[in-house]
Amino acid sequence: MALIEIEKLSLSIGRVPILKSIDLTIGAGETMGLVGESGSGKSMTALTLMRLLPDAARATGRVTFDGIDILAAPEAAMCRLRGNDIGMVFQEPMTALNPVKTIGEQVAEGIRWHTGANRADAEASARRMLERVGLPEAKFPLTRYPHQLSGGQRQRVVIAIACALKPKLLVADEPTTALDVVLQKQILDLLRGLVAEDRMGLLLISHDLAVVTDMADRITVMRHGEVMEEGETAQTLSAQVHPYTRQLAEASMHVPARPNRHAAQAGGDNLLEVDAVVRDYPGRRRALFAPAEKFRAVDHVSFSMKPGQSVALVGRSGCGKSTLARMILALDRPTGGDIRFLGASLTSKSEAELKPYRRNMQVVFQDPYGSFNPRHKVERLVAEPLHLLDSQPSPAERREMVAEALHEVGLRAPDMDKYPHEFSGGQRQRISIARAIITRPKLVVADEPVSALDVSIRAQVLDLFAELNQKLGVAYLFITHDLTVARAITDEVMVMHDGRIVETGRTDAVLDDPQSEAARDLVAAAPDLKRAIRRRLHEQG
Amino acid sequence: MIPFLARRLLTGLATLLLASVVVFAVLEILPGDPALLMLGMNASPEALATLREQLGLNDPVMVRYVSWILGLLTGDFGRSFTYSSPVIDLIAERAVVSLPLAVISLLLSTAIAIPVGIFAAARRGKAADTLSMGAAQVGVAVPNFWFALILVYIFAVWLQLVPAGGFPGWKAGLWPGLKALILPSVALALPQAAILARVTRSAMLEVLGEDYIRTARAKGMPRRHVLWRHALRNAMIPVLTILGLQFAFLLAGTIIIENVFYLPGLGRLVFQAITQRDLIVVEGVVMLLVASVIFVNIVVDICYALVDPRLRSNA
Amino acid sequence: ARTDVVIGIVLEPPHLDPTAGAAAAIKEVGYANVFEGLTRINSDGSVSPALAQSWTISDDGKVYTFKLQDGVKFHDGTDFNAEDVKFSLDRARAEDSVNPQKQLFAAIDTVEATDATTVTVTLKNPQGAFLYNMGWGEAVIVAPESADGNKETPIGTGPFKFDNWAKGSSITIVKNPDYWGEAVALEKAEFRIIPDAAAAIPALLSGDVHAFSNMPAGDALPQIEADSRFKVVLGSTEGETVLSTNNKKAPFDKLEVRQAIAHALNREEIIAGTPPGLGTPIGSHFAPHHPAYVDLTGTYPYDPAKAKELLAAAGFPDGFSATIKLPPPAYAREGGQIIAAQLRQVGINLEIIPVEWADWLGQVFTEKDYDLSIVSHVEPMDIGIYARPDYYFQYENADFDAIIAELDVTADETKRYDLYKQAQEMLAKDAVNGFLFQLPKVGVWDAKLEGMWENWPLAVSDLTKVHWTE
Amino acid sequence: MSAEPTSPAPTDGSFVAAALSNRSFVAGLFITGLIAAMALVSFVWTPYDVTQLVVADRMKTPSAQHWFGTDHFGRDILAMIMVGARNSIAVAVVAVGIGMGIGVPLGCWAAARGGFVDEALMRFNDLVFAFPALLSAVLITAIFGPGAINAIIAIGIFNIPVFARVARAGALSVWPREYILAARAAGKGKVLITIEHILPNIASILLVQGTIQFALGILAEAGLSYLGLGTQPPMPSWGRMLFDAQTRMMVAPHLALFPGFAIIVTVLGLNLLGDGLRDVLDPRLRRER
Ligand SMILES: Nc1ncnc2c1ncn2[C@@H]1O[C@H](COP(=O)(O)OP(=O)(O)OP(=O)(O)O)[C@@H](O)[C@H]1O
Ligand SMILES: Nc1ncnc2c1ncn2[C@@H]1O[C@H](COP(=O)(O)OP(=O)(O)OP(=O)(O)O)[C@@H](O)[C@H]1O
Ligand SMILES: [Mg+2]
Ligand SMILES: [Mg+2]
Repeated sequence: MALIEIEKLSLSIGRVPILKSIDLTIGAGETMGLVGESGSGKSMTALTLMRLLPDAARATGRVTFDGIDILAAPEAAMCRLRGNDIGMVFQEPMTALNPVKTIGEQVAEGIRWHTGANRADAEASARRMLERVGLPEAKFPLTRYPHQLSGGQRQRVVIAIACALKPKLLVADEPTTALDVVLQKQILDLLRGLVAEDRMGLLLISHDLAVVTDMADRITVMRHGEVMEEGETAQTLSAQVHPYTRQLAEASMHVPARPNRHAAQAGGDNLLEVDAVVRDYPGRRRALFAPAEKFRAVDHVSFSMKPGQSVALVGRSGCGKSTLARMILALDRPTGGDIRFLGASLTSKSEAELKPYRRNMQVVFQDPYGSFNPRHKVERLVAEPLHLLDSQPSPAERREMVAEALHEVGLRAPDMDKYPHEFSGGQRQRISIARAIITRPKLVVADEPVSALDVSIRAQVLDLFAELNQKLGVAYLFITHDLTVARAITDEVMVMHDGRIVETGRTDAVLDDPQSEAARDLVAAAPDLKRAIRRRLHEQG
Repeated sequence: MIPFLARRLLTGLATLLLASVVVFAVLEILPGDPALLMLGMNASPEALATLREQLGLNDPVMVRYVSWILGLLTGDFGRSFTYSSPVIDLIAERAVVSLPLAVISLLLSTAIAIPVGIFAAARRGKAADTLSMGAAQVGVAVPNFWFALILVYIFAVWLQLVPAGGFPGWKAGLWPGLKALILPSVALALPQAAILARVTRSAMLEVLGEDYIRTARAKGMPRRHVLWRHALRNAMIPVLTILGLQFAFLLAGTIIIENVFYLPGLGRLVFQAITQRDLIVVEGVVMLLVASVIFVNIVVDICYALVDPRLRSNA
Repeated sequence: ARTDVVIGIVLEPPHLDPTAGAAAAIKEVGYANVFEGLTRINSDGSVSPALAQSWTISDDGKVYTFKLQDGVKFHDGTDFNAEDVKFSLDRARAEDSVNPQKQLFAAIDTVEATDATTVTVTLKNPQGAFLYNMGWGEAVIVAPESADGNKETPIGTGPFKFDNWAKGSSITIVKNPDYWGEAVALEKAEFRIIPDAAAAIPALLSGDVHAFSNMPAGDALPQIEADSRFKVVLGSTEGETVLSTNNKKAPFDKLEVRQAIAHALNREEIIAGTPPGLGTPIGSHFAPHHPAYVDLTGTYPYDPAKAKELLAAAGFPDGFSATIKLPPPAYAREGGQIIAAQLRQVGINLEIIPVEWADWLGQVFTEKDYDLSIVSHVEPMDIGIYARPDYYFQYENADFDAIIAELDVTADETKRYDLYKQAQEMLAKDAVNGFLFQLPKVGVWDAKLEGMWENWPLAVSDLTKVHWTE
Repeated sequence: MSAEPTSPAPTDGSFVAAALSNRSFVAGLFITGLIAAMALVSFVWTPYDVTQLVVADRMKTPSAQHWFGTDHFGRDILAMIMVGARNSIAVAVVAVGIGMGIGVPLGCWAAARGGFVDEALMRFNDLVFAFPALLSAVLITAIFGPGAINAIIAIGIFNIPVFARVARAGALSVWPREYILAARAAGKGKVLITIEHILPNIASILLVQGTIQFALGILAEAGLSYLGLGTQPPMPSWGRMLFDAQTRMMVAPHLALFPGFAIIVTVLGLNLLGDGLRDVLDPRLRRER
């Protein structure tokens, strides 16, 4: 008998239908992957299992867990279920823990509540559980507070809480999206281990097909609150019977067409030269009058870029990628070293002197929403860098130029009179690119430009980048933690680790055969859909 | 924590020093001659001159400032012009009225506001929430002196349950003293409670929307438990901020209420000293109040750190 | 019957030594209760013996020989004798004295303690009011041992001893068991300080306070009067309330302008609109209860048309603008608004400037930087201030000065009255100030309380005769 | 007290719709509008002349001639409430204006410059906050004399650090936004960025704070007038009316009740308006409803 059985589950919030007749079953010891684009209702399905839905939500249908009708059970019964028989891990490790309670308290709390154990016993079990998730007593005593842990460590605590009482079912809602690939791999391995040891059922929610394929025995594909397809993972993904499944899978593996990819490298002078750049941040002060300790975010980084070249900067979270990007953009001054752009040093120039250089280098950021002033219309947003031109265009000319830029990124001229919130995520990122190219720059720095996007939209945006690189000859510095992206559109890759560049080379060369340890870790941890499917099929024989 | 406290104390002292300059400078430009006020309309010029000399009003500004500051450092606040007793004694006499008044009001408003705020947050959107927040909304709008007047007429004049004002002194016993403080504290506390209840509610609502509340619920903790064990402590930060501000207000902001109830408190003392140009008293009391505001802020900061471990290590 | 009483007082004394401070509140608490003088002034204004049981005056009116009470002790147990009297009077008139009424002693030439119970005072010239003067609060007798501490712990010879002063709150005095004279009925009296008019009413109504010698009852008075629990006794005070006018400042230096103002003032309305609406109209600077009083309210009757004519004659057909500085008491702040409204009717636009006492004393009284103001002059028999050079009215009239000078050396009653009369008329004619009304004394106390003063020749709360009827 | 800027801009029609469906906002707007209208009307018309004293008619209870009765000088209380509204509003508006006009640039400057300027501003704030506000207002009026102008200055001074703090906190949370980086990459200087990006994004929290300070200003003016330090006669003000009424509570309670209610209703209206605005402008809270 299945551990959990969802039949014809429909859900609406207010008058908006969110889920439409969902069916889903998970057996003991089985891992079910739930995939689908953003907003497809994955989280709502998970919350229904816990009955932690928003107040206004109304669910119909049947959800049975271990013979208990979840939708009809009284609250007290649900309280007994939650944390005891069903555990849940959420996406955001930074905020999922109560900042004012020690991790010991938080893990032990559920144990005491459900088993009635005394404090000492509960703490002992908490201790064991934390050890199992890789937080040994010696380094992580129970008295630690969440803020004293890193993101990955916090996520381990959350998993310890969820698994403390060996639940029959573990629901993990995007448990690794906030973590970098190396951490993601560790956490996924941990989950896999727990499932295997305790024969838990696992509902793993992710928008990353590769991750799910790696983990799940069966997969459910959702879209717009409906189940599109359901079946054995490898088969479903390799057969791609349902058109939407195919669309997802293709988008996940998408590589933009780039006919003359190495043409640029032939060019002569360097566009950008970074020479032994260092950036220190003031650290924490240890004593009242002691000088603040320095934290070196970027440590003697040197490299150069040719016009039209597309370079990836990859590395784990916090290794200093964004800091380096900001210095290249002259938004932040290096502590030491020199940055030359178009032959001139940027490091000592005033804002006014920088103007002609700024015109030639623009930026695209990760968050397609946060990079716009929400109070401005698209015209004004896209036209912002025109401020850098020596002669200001007339309003008519401005509209002309904005229309042109919008056209180039595949948007229409009338869109310029809308506000950013009237666009989808992918469209917003296009606007952001339009803004970056309106002054016809020679270099565009893109800091994680696609990591916030759904796979299908990401594919489109990557295509756009590739196309612009071809058409306009713009050089890209592409910052990403996603090796698939690096592989897809860059010629060269630099691997950064703890503020240093540890490896540089042709993209495929480095990614296929990493030399440094940091690079090897990265590559090993990076989820890869093709490889995962291959492995799954292989395992099944 | 310790370095943080030391830094806090240092900036507090610097603020205090700056405040002393401001206070002294302000009182320098305050028009009016204290000696004339003391001796009245018929005073002879010689008597006036003698008195001015006695009060030290003829010394240069800097000399007076320095000697005043040096006095303060040794605990000598000087001698009141009008009362001719040491300022420190006057302050001590008044503080035993003002301080209990402030503390009682604060306790009262906290005791009312925090449960109401939590209750309203827990029942967001329900009738109880709407009703209590509606009342709070009106409470915030009521001027406390007006409310005090109404209270006096109802409870002192009409029902004769409590005195209409005045303070018998603690020597008269604990109960008579407390009885005299009942109406003033209620008048002070209710509008404050209204503000505090609103802050508590919105802080609770904010916290209840946090991820870790969901984590706690996912652990199987019932709502009530989550409310008290997980949400409340996190919601305390904004509540503490307001409490600190309110306590600071209560220490000196009671001038009006002390007038309505003719309580011999610090607010009245300084108000009266200002009108009588008893500069040394004004200086002393203002410095004391400024110091206590700074002190309360430091205490609030310590409370923050007690409540929130994040502030303990990296402040 | 009860033996304790709570008396409401409006102002808190700055200290309790009547010989060292002008504040009326010092005397309100201490006079006749804690401190006594050689003579005392009674509620009807008459002078009677106090520490001096009798006296003789030499024929030339210059030598006063006082026979003192026997067996009197100060509250600290020290004996009272002639030396104390000599000490007190010498101290008050000394060079460095800060006695606020130093002029009371100006006439004294020498003081001698003839024996333990006899004091001889020699004057420089005869002074008609000397015995009266010796009854003032500033002329009380203090002991050399305790004189310096009187500000905090007053030590006198009176029927009550100082007990406690909770600053800002109340002053308590208790019965002096060793009193030399007739024992008082009260065991304990508390003066409770209630500075706010608004607070006084509920304090009385709620029974917190039993009596006010002069209650700031305002418009609530009828209500209190109607309440059988209380007795309201209206009496007179020495407070002439005047619209002080800067006689040297244009345009008030013109007689016509001052006359116009006098015609424009409607005393009835001013009194009615100044709570409790019970003032006695006056036409000059003199207390109506005094035998020498002349009713001069008709000198310039209310007549706005006449006022306008006079203004036109003075060269202000369209009126003019001026300021009026109002000190804090209600009679000034509220009366001032009515006066401003009345003067506006005749074309004089007044800008109202409220000032604190400190500013009033500084700007108006000392620097004479004002046009008009409203103040009650509460010193008894103070018509002489108009003759003072440089007084803030800035009135100059040699004839008037001559009358006052003559008064000073005249002891004969009828002659004195005649001079007073002339002086009053002169001030009224010259319309030196706008003469408004005599402040009433609004005595309010528990109906079962007896012995409170009905009138206020001195602003004091003499409790020696006060007792409960049940 | 979160000073987060509100991101998604309800700048279009949806703002009006959202606002009009918010009960607090509508009620607040209605009340505030009513009071403001009353104040405006008082410039051209009042039932009686408030400078005209009719002593014979003093302290009449409400009647057909005098809807709210008359005061101790026989003035019509309704007329005084109308004119008083004008004064209360004027004092509060100018005081808030002073606070905003000085505080917001200061706060923005500190946030943009950081370092020493920021530190200096924070210390200045500490200093002002360390002085009990009412006490300092009393001192200020003691120096410059009581009156509406000085009340404005006294209240205004204490608004400066409030707005400086709110503006600074808001600006600090906007500065690290990516669109600010984008604007800097577009070569815009701090001043331009502050004007174009920071201010519009903190405008709503400033607006909300503005209504709160406005309400507090009205209470403060009433308090000062009640101590006799605010608006001076013959100009009526609500606090002044309460001051005059307190000795007459027994005889004519309506003297205290009407101005008291006027204050309560106005402050209530402003607070409702502020609450409503916050709900409408802050989508995070809106979501919670
Ligand atoms: N509290 C809520 N009130 C109203 N609508 C909501 C609420 N939470 C989610 N929704 C809506 O429900 C739908 C499904 O949301 P859900 O969070 O389940 O998506 P998801 O598949 O988890 O997406 P993502 O990958 O972005 O997490 C979305 O359209 C979302 O806008
Ligand atoms: N303003 C700052 N002050 C102090 N430390 C900082 C600051 N900005 C960044 N850092 C630290 O510098 C290091 C590098 O940060 P950076 O943002 O460059 O990392 P990143 O490689 O872009 O990471 P991610 O992939 O998470 O964006 C991090 O450890 C970060 O905590
Ligand atoms: Mg989700
Ligand atoms: Mg980064």
